[in-house]
Amino acid sequence: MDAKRIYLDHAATTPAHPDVVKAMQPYFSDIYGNPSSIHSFGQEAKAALESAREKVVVLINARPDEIVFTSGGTESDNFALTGIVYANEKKGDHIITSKIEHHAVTECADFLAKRGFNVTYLPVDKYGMVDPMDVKKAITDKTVLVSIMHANNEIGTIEPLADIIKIVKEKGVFFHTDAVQTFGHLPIDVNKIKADLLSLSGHKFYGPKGVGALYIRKGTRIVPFLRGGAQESNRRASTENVPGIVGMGAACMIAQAEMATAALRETALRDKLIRGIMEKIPEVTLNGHPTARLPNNVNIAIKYVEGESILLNLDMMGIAASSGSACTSGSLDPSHVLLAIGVPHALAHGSLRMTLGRQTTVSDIDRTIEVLPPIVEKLRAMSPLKKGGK
Amino acid sequence: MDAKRIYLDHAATTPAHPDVVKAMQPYFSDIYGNPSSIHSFGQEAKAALESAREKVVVLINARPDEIVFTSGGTESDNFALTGIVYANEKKGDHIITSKIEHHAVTECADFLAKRGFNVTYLPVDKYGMVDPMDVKKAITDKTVLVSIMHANNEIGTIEPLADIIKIVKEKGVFFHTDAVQTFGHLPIDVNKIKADLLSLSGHKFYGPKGVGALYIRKGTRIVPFLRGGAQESNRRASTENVPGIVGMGAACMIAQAEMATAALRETALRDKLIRGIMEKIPEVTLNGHPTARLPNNVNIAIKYVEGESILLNLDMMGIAASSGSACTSGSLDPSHVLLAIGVPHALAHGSLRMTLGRQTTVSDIDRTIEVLPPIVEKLRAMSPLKKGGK
Amino acid sequence: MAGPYSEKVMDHFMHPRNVGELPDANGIGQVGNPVCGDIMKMYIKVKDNIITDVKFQTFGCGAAIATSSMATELIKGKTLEEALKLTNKAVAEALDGLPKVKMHCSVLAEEAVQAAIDDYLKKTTGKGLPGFKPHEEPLEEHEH
Amino acid sequence: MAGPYSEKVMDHFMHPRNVGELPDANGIGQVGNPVCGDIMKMYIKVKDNIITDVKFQTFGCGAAIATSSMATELIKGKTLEEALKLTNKAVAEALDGLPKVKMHCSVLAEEAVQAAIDDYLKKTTGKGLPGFKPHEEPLEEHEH
Ligand SMILES: Cc1ncc(COP(=O)(O)O)c(C=O)c1O
Ligand SMILES: Cc1ncc(COP(=O)(O)O)c(C=O)c1O
Repeated sequence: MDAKRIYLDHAATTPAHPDVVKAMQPYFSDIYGNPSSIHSFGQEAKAALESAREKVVVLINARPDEIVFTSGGTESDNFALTGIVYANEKKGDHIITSKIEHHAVTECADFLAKRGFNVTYLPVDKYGMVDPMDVKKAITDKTVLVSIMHANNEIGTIEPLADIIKIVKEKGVFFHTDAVQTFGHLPIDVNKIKADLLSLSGHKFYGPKGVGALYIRKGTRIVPFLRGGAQESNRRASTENVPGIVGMGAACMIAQAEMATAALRETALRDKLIRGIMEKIPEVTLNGHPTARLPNNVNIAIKYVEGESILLNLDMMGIAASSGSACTSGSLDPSHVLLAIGVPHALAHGSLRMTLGRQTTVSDIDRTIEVLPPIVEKLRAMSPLKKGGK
Repeated sequence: MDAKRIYLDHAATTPAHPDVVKAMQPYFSDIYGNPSSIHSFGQEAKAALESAREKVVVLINARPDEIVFTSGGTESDNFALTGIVYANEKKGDHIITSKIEHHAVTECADFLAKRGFNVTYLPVDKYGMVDPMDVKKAITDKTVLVSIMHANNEIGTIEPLADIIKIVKEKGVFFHTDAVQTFGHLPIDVNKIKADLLSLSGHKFYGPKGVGALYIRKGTRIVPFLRGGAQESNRRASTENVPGIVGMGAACMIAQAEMATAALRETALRDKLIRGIMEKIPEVTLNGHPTARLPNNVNIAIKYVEGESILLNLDMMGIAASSGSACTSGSLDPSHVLLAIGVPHALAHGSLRMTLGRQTTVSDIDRTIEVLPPIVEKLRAMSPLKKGGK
Repeated sequence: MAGPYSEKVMDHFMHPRNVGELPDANGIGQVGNPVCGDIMKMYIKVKDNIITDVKFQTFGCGAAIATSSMATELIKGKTLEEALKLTNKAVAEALDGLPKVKMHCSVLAEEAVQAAIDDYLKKTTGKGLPGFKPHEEPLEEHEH
Repeated sequence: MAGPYSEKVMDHFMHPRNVGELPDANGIGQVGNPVCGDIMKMYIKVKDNIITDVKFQTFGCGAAIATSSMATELIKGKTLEEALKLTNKAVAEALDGLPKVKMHCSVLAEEAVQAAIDDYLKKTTGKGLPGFKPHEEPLEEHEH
């Protein structure tokens, strides 16, 4: 309807890169074999699978046999948690994670807690940072896994992973990180930081939806999450999503080439947007860390107004944003992440996330800075919370 | 290399129909929103999702809110079993299934058995049929779920579901069926047969790989398998694979239109292939039921020779077949299904599955009947098992 | 846009009727709280048992704003008895329906009307609306 | 075809050397069983401590047939001592490698050679190969 719509919700999902879509095409109807099949149709598909695996490892300095393909970030997270916990039941029953993890981690941890395991949810500071010393204090001789995300999907805060893992590995405990928001966006070296498990999801870095992977350090015993056939070296059953996996492989190649430049470009746009909003709208605050922050993440608390009503107004103007994690829309609770960093309820409800991407332009940012203030003004005028609101 | 390759492994996977691939295209880079997002990008994607859901239900006479999209048949099976069992722990701890289920059911049942649940594996007769009376006898007041597949993926036997379910529902127990090999191929009416849960997988009926669904009868309490966001009405977390789901929806439409004719056509080709082999090759027997059989399934035991060596020879001649379930290749054990119907080990190792499809022609069948006998003869000549083998 | 809301909801959300404060209101009610994310404040001017004017202020989602707006339209010019008969279902229906997860907003709108009438009755008769108790009490009070 | 097997394996599988029975064999060994899905029968003709002729019959997968074939080539014309030095690794290497799950086939081939020599020694000296015991005993015996 409008001239050009502006998509500022790249943390929710990204469009697949045209080269990704192109790479997938042959694998739907031409090279369609089941990679487990011994015949040529199957072996062609298997070759494509293994080639994609080699593309994934480049981004994190892993080995191909350390990658298990999954259906997305959620499965990778669920797999990591349950797989390590079930494989180490004799060793212990304690998991440590944080209060700001994605629901794919917290809901799974809650489930394990219901089934007799013990879970510690570490607090974070006002920027959303986990304190490595808190991790140290929480580890007991029953701890089998620590899971801390690489960067938060709502407020963009990047966690001090290297410091945390150093402590965790000194205690001989497994470490998992949900890198769904950073894989393909920030450099990661699993051997340098010494992570044992790492989750990633294709659609967050311009790959297809419905495909992801779990990095599992060589030698790590893990109980499969999906059970059935012998695929993925007996670690993940189900016929492989060959086109999706090939697409994700292509997305890895593109990310590897573009990551550094994109991060610089998006950081500049991000800071321009933050500055613009701060200047134009009174009584707003930035949620998350000012600098240890995803290059594309803007999250602001806007006093006196509620998030969805801002979103709907922005949407009418052709701008797509989010008021928290897209996954939890439909829920009435304010974001658990914002509450964990101490944002009061009303402000948590009034928080707006804008996440930029490869296609975001300066003029998109300019337009957003122009469009948002009158929307906020209009909503504040009808807010009973605003003193002297009119 | 050869003129035309012949694909006779449709039970392992099918090529996506060109219309399926076409239907998916807009959802990679154009309509790429996250269906959970409130903005127009998200709502467009959501509309596509719901439209696909309506296409799925047509094939089984269900309601849209009874369908949960998954990553494939394995996840649907795992979800059904664990979801019902965990939701009914207070009621009981006993599951009944059969000895010829797909590994996606048996491996999951084995896992539950390890975690304290009780599993009964019902035997089958020499055709692979479950006796409804055996189900009746096995049900105790602790039984919460009976899971019997609709048709077997290896030997093609179609189970007497209606009779089994009648007994199961009289006892007030939940019934799940793995319909991965029949959905889109045979008519199914969940309300007529009264199944509570039904698994299906896109790539088995000319849809894409990496997407499936679980039918869950309205009102059935189930614990989610993938935990995280609130997608699929809180029943399955993870960003939906929108293009895959749209593709599967398109495949449903095509299946609905073509199912009846295809089944007739494939049955004729199937019987021609069986007859041809029986006439041309001595000492072969048909595995599975002669008539209560998937329209596209041929499974024959060939004495004195081993399956993989037949497959490799067929493959060199451009014919793709399978020696059992593709999922279990890599394993050295002979098929659990063939052992369950009483096929001796050597014969189980020497079984050949050929599964036809929409593109299979009469001349494909003729060529197979021509190519197979000399291969068997050659292999028998080098077999130490063949009496007077030369 | 095939959004979560009907056209009518979007119309009332984008162009809410009767927004603002009512300086000469003789009944003011507030319901909801910041924890649930919706706060509605309803101002009514009652004369001879008739609601001659009404305004609202709402902090909340699209449905909260639209149901407030619709509720004001539905009670304006009505007697108190008629206004008290307004149900949340009627508000939702007048908006061509609401998503299931948003039905609580229509409940808030119904209660906001009742709270305003309760306040008017207390002020004028010293006794509030018999049995009136909104689902959730406001956590904080703001002057207007 | 980028199959599971090397070109050399496929060559020996499609065109196995020394297939068949050896009517004048003076050593015959059979290893494997139908449960595991591989049975190898090896016939050798020994003259003056030299394997002058060798043939095999194999029921089994591609790797089983290829390793049998390669093993016959590697021992033909060799002394018994040389033939006994044949390791499964040597067979696999001569085939440019085998998939990990198929390495057991090369073990079978090594053992088939040993079984045939064991039989020859028993027949000629009354005493078999010292310490020879294949991993798996044949479950059934077929006449030839
Ligand atoms: C940090 C994080 N973890 C996990 C997920 C789940 O990924 P997916 O939706 O691909 O399952 C997401 C996004 O939804 C995420 O942002
Ligand atoms: C009967 C049956 N159930 C389950 C599955 C698993 O389906 P998927 O590979 O899509 O996970 C298959 C096929 O592999 C099957 O044939």
